[in-house]
Amino acid sequence: MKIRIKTFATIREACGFEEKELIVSEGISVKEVVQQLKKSYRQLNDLDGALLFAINEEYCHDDAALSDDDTLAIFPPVSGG
Amino acid sequence: MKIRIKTFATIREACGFEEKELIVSEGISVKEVVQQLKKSYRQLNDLDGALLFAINEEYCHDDAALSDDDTLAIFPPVSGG
Amino acid sequence: MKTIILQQEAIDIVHVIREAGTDSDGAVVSFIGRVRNNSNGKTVLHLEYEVYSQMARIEIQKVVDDAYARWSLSTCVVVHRYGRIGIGEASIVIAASAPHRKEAFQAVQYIIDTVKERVPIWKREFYSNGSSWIHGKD
Amino acid sequence: MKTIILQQEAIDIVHVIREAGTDSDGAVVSFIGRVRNNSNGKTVLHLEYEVYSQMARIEIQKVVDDAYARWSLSTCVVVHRYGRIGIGEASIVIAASAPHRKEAFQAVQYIIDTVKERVPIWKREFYSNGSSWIHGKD
Repeated sequence: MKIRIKTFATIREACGFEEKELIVSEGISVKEVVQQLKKSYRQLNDLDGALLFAINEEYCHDDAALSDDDTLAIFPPVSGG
Repeated sequence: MKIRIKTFATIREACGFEEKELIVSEGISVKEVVQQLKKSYRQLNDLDGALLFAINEEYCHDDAALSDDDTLAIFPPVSGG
Repeated sequence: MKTIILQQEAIDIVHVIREAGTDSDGAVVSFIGRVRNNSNGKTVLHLEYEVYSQMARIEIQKVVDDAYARWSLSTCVVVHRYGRIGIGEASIVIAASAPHRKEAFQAVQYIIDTVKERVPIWKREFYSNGSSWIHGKD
Repeated sequence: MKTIILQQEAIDIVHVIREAGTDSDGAVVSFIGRVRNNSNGKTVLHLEYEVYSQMARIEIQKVVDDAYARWSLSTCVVVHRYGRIGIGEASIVIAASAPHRKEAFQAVQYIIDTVKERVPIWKREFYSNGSSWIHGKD
């Protein structure tokens, strides 16, 4: 199945892309996607601090399962306001 | 000695004056001035709720003693803001 | 910078809020007290505030000084209007700035609470069939 | 009335505060978050905010909905700016009105605290010799 990855702030800089489509196996978890990304984007391993995740603009845990056509956003702790 | 009385809001309406000079005996207390005023301005007796006092723009208790040329303000609980 | 104003004219809210804040301030908190169209179930047409000007100015100054002693404020503006004030108009505007927001929030709340407790100003509500003085806190 | 805006242009603070308040409201409380000229001992030249727009809008809406559920607000406006923001400029403006002030104060504090916790926006500070991303609360 196909998912879309969006990255922001330090994660965007570590990955070098803002948005990317990925072909992944059915029912893959957020955590597994991140493990997969860490192989291609080594700088992701250096980022200290928790990563946050959202599927289709909704916060989720890293054990959440992805569905076809989902958008997974990966980003560092927020600092707006 | 001579003092100046200022009244506000319901007290002003009860007394019918905003400001008045009064000749009083040396060392008179606020409470005694009020007792004196209540004889001339009967409506003062009808006012429920606490009266507040200030001598020369500073809050005081009703046992405070007045000095010559003092300004005594008499008013109901405040409701600004 | 502390600014305290008592005035009969409408309050220029924009000006008050623009006055507050320096380049080292991360937060400006403001409070606008407005005249409501109802009070205790009655329809209010307008208000009138009577003020003991000399003393009110001194008392507001004390409240602002207290706030400065308790929180690290950079700027604080308090404008209280008196006389006749229409529905929806501001009777008081307070704006305070500080490096961090918590202090600005606490200071503005303290100032409005304390102004209502001790500044010699009295509110009279006007209805279609009369008026009444308001005594003490609302 | 709930208004939520994300924008790159400077925030028209006056407009935001004027939007808040109805004739039955006695209180309008506003918070202006400003860009400070210093942070952790460093001189800041300007900031840049990156935003996940679609999600940020949803999250701010949730925060405002929560505030409405907890306090009886009449109006609430939240404007968050993103992109490059200069010293002294507003990054966020929140204004809420309610019949009584306590609710308006609590709601605005809740909204700014919660926006800072969960709305996907990231701040980058620029100094004369570089920049750094800020993670988490300040």
